[in-house]
Amino acid sequence: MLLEIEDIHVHYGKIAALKGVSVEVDEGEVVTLIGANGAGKTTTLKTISGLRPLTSGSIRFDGKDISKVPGHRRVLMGIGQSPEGRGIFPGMTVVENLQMGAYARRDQAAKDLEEVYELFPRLAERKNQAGGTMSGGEQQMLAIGRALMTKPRVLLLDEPSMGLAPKLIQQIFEIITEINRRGTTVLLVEQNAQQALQVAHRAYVLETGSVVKSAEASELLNDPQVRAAYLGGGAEAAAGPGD
Amino acid sequence: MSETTAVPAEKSTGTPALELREITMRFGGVVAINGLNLTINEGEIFALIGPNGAGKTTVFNVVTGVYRPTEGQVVFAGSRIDGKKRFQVTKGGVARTFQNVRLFHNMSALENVMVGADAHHRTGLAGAALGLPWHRREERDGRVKARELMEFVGIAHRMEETAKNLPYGDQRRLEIARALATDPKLLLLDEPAAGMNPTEKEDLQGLIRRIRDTGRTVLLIEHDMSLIMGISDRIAVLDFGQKIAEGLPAEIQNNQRVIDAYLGVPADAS
Amino acid sequence: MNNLFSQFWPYTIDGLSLGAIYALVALGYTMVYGVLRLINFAHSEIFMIGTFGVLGALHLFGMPSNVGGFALVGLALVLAVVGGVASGGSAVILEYVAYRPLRRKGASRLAALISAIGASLFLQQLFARLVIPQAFGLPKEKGALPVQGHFVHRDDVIHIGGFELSNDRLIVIVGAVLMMVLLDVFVNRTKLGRGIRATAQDPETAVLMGVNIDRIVTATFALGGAMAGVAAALYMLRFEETKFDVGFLLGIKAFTAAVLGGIGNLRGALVGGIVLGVIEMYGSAIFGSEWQNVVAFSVLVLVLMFRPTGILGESLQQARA
Amino acid sequence: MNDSTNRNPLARARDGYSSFSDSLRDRWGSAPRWARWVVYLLLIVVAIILPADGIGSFMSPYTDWPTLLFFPIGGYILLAIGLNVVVGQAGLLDLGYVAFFAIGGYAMAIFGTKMHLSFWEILVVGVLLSAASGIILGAPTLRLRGDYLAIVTLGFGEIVRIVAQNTDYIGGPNGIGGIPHPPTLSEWTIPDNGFFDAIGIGGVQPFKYGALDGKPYYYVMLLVIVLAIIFVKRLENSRVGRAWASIREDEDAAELMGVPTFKFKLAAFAIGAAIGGAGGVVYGSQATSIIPNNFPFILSATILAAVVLGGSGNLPGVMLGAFLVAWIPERIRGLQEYRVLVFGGVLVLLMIFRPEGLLPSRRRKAELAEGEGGMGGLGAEVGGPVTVAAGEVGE
Amino acid sequence: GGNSKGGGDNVTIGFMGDLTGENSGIVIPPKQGAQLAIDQYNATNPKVKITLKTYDSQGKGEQAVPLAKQAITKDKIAGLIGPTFSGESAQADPVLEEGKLPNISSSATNAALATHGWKYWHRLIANDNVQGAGIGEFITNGLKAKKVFIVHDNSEYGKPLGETVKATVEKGGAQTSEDPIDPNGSDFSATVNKVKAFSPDAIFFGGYYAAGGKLIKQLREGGVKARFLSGDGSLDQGLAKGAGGTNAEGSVIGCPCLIDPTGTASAASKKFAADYKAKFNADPAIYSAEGYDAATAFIEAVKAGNTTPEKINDFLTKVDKPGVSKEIKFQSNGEPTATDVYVYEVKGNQLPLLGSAKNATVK
Ligand SMILES: Nc1ncnc2c1ncn2[C@@H]1O[C@H](COP(=O)(O)OP(=O)(O)OP(=O)(O)O)[C@@H](O)[C@H]1O
Ligand SMILES: Nc1ncnc2c1ncn2[C@@H]1O[C@H](COP(=O)(O)OP(=O)(O)OP(=O)(O)O)[C@@H](O)[C@H]1O
Ligand SMILES: CC(C)C[C@H](N)C(=O)O
Ligand SMILES: [Mg+2]
Ligand SMILES: [Mg+2]
Repeated sequence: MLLEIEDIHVHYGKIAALKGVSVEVDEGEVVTLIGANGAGKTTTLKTISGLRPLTSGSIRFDGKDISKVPGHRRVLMGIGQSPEGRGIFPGMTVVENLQMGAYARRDQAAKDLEEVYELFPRLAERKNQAGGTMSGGEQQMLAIGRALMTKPRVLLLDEPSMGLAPKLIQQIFEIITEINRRGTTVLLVEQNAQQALQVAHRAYVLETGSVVKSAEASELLNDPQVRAAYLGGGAEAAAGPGD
Repeated sequence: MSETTAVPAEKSTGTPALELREITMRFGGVVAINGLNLTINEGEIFALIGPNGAGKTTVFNVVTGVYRPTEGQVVFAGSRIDGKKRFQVTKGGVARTFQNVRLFHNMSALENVMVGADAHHRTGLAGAALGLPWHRREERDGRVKARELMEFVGIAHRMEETAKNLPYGDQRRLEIARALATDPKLLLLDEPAAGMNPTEKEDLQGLIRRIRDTGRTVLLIEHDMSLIMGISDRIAVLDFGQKIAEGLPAEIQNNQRVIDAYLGVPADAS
Repeated sequence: MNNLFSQFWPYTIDGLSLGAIYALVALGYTMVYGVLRLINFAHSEIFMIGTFGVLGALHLFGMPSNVGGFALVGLALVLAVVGGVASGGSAVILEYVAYRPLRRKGASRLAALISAIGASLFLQQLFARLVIPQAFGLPKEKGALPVQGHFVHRDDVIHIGGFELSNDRLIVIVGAVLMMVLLDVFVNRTKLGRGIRATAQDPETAVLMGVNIDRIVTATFALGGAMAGVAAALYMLRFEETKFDVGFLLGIKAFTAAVLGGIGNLRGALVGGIVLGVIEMYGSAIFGSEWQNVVAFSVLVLVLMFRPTGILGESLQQARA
Repeated sequence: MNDSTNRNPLARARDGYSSFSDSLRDRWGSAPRWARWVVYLLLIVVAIILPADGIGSFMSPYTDWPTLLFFPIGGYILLAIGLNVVVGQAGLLDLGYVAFFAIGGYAMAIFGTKMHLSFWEILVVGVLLSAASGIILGAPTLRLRGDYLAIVTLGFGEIVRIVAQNTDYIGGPNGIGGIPHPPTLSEWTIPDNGFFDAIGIGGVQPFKYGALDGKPYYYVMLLVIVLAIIFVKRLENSRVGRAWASIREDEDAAELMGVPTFKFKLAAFAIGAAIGGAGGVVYGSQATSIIPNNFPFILSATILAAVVLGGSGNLPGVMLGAFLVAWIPERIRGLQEYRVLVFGGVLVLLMIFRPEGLLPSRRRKAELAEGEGGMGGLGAEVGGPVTVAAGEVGE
Repeated sequence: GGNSKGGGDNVTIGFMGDLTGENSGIVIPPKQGAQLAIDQYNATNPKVKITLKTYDSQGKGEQAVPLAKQAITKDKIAGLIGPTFSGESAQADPVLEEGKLPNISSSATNAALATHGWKYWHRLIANDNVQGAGIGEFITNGLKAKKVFIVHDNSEYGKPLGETVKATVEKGGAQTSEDPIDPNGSDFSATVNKVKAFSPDAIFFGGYYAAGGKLIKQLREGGVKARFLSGDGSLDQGLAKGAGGTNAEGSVIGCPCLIDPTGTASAASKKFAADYKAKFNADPAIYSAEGYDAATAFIEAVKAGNTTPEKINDFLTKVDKPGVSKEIKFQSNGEPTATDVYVYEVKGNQLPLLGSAKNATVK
């Protein structure tokens, strides 16, 4: 297992956000976490990347216990993240934001920069615009592009499709498949469960801080309970006007 | 200018609530909105869609007085509101939510809504300091109204919680309740469904309808096509700050320009 | 007014050299503010420690006398290093003791501000009551007295009509501008500099980029402190005297300069410092020295009324969208 | 608080204190109205017998206790209440608050010595004048955000002091002497017998004002403090208080929700200034002479420290903070020249120990724990020496 | 309250002044003078012993006022020497007056202090009107200066003194200009430039030596060669030290006091100088003798059997005894009777006496 999360508990002050979550991600997989608002998906990702301390439990990466390793060192070890809320450096230009992605790398990142520009031409157009003045979706592209620049072994994506236009959403999921094909492991958090399950190998369902279900993605896609709760009862029906 | 013409939908009364006339908004070299004309009628749910960076949020910012348009006029309920102070715009009957939730994080949910309700209260310092009856009545009314609204948006059980501790979806609802508390005639919702799962989106859809049914006009930005197609009376599509299409949902769905610029595939294909 | 016209160059040069010192001290405020959003009130004591470091070194190795010419440049370089190390080092310790625990707890900036004020009082008194008496062999009641050391031989190096520039002022001005340029290049061109800016704008995301925040904060304090230390060396070159509270007024002025230029903006610190120094001098010439500080603060208010984020605006971190 | 078992005793003690103050607050919040009134009354009775010698001998072995109670303790408390409106409630950082205190003091001195108004008249005039100066300072500068405002207020404080120093009409550096005491209201003496003597206030003439007996002044200060508390408390629980809170949280959003932010910020400034001015008037009448150097920047800083130390935004906390900040340096006078040194160190330690203040408001506590726009994110990383204590770290 | 209200066999006399601040150099000597007098008295094994209690106001009014209250209400002392500076006196004296505590300042010279009709206030030195006039006359007569630049530190002491000197030299026909400085500042170059523009023959500084030294240094470095003069606040070696090198050389300092380390003035003065040197291992300095004399006034009162503040104050109205520095005798407004002003010159580390301001000259 590349990433093993074992029975972690995490608190915000007195509030327990995670009450014993265990998740495993194998090298080369795309794993997705789905769940309602406030289920603890973001918290799980933040805990993996070292932004939240554990109350108990452990996180192992590549066989090593990293529960106490500071966040920046985890990045060096190969854990990259595109955070919820995008986390754009508002006063840095688009290029500088992207370069920050390569902060922890020793090798040349010029080629990757070109690739990101290819994926998101808008970013190339706006190279020198301050990150903070980009539109919501543009920022989302920037955040994903920047995460790609870290060249991680496992990439944590927190709702990458949020705020993106439909056309781009399709593209994002294509990109995820593509980078996975090239060897990057992905842990994906999505509200857009339908599409997430389509690109993922396996999935976990979180509810109020606990894992309530885990299975092959395709299995969940057809699980009636999951469909009802997370894929929208009338996922197809809702396309037309009226209920 | 767009070549499409506005088709009044059957649900609207036909009287314009909000009119944007030749609005242009420039930021240095970036032209975020370019000569935009838009008319939203009273009582309709009007959706504004378009690719990322098309200028949708900027429209909201211009309407609510966050930005003063470089050119053009904003007319609301018959009078110009561009150049007015932001709080005056709100008092005048325009309220909004934000693309990135902006609650008063550390106040309780109820207090957040009460701040909205205060928009129409008059008590000044003296009234509050002396505890005049007028003031006490307003306080009571505000509280009652806030409670009702929280029930209305479906988060009555969260009343006393600190706003930032609410799950994201509830925060969005709370933002809506807060905006409703200012008693708007026109409600602007900026991607209210972002971060919600499909089930929650369906609930939201119902909520937006109920808001419209209380006699308010709703202007909505969303990227979720099933939601948009499900509830909008009319839709306008922006691209590069210009209106590339306007019309009924069914027309928009099949508009080739919209598909090329925005949808990628026809909306009902997903 | 007459004074200003008849003594225009002296006033201008004095303003520049005063402003240069303001600017260097302002850099420390601006850097720490940019990263931590903290008005580091104890920065004035970091400066003070620099002056005593310089003075202590002079005492330790024997106070030279009448150093002029190139020897003075050399001495200035050595003292700048001494001051830089003393101040930079103590700034790092200060961060470790007074701010880091607060950071760990996610304290508010207000709490940190009070900690800074406490640290400022503490350091002042520590020097007045213990360090100065010990290091300079004074009775402990006398630690509040100024300590002097006279070593500079001043003469005019440039002399064109009314324009006279003395060697010490020249070193101060050139030294300050040089340091500023170095720091600017460092912050904008190096990786550590980029890390500083990223941390300033969004520390949490910076962690996700692999930035070691503790190291960045340490570096920020070290750099800002070192600048104050260089300022302290230049200050000693000019005034040859210091006491436990030298930093107080100077610190307030330097912070004013930082704000005037646009806090968080390194170039703003330079501009703000120079503008403030020159305006203070002109103001004194016109209204009398008793109005010097009133002029300084009034100019600040005026500038901010028209440019609410200072002359050059913010930069290390910008208003979030 | 999580997992307190593997924490050191100090941290546990802190948690204990924290949950104790929480439960106290809960009980207070749910207490019936009459119970609260009983507590209020008790508090006032305690305040009245506070200057008693018996208490003083413990509280203040080095200086005259009633005088100390009047100023700095009473004075700081009043000033902290005023500054709390600006900093704690509206979230505006004011580093020049002493200016309003000075304006009040000078109002007392000028109107008392040159126009011969009586203390009570001047109290009104002084309060109005300071409120007006708050508006004059605020109107052009409240557009500024955050620390730009802080430095401008600091500058304002210095400007006021230096102008006083340079203006001969008000005595320049000599200030103004011979400020009249308030007129004696009554020669009435608290009977010097059993009961009153036992509680230590026998023989006091509470309505006769002289330079030496601090008690009558203390009662005036007490009265002003109580009035200020009532005033401020009512505002806090009203639309005004909510508006301030919303401005503090997100000014843009507040304005977009219909809050006239400028007006409310100005009001906060004016009210803070008025309270500071009242403090100045009372102080001036007792000091009999004031000079510009009575109003240094460090006093602003000290009051700010009081507010934050006690728990910015929470009135009882703020008052506790002011009390400590005024009292500790006097209580440790025995340490002689080391007392400021110790005081500085204590400030740092207290902030490290309880960054949210001793009695934080619940709202503020959350905010501080979150470290909004503050240093929170800078400690957000796991690892480092105090890992576990980072349980409260926000994002 | 329980303390003995004097009257026992111990009386406490206070000394209040700047004992640890940056100008403490001119306050420690009078304190030592007072200490010497009291120790000598106690050594005679009198019936009523006297204790000297010090109050460190750091020269600041806001610290002096509460200390004064404390001295009256808590420590219940019988008399106070001090406060030493004019500013703190202006603030603390009204309290002493209301508290009916007799006080003798050995050094506060501000003229206005005598104008309040205070009954308990006294001082043992001539005021700044006398001092300023003396120095002013010396500038126009002794130095024959035609252009005089006045600098002062904007303090309660420095400003009026500077202004008196200014008025006096103007009366003497000199042209003047003026610029105050902030004594806490470090850069006086604006003032230096103003002086240069004016190019005076003499510069008078009203203020304390800590700032005075810095000022001289910057004036000399700015190329100003005019003679520097100052008042009692600068009469300390700290002035020359602060000025550095020989910058202060030849400066003239006035003082309404006679410093007489060699004991040439009188036998009493000689004995005092010897005793002082023996006790403190230093020559008497500024106001040592006045401190000694102020203590002597209280000692005389106690000797005459007065131990309460009231009675001691009554005694002070009548006291008339030759002291070390001058006759110990007060006018009804509390001012001393003697009014001599002396000038001293800075010579290396020393401050030799030039003579009386009226007739002294410099080379
Ligand atoms: N800063 C915070 N302070 C207190 N509680 C928080 C904080 N952030 C999150 N929580 C709480 O922790 C729980 C888990 O939140 P989390 O953000 O991980 O959920 P999520 O699954 O990512 O939800 P969403 O889909 O809305 O992003 C929620 O109950 C939330 O209210
Ligand atoms: N203050 C600003 N300065 C410079 N450019 C800006 C500013 N605000 C917006 N823009 C630019 O204007 C364009 C329109 O932005 P806007 O936020 O309105 O887009 P949007 O349609 O809401 O997009 P999204 O769906 O991604 O939220 C974008 O390209 C953005 O980068
Ligand atoms: C000690 C003295 C120099 C004091 C000075 N004469 C003053 O009045 O303040
Ligand atoms: Mg989330
Ligand atoms: Mg948008």
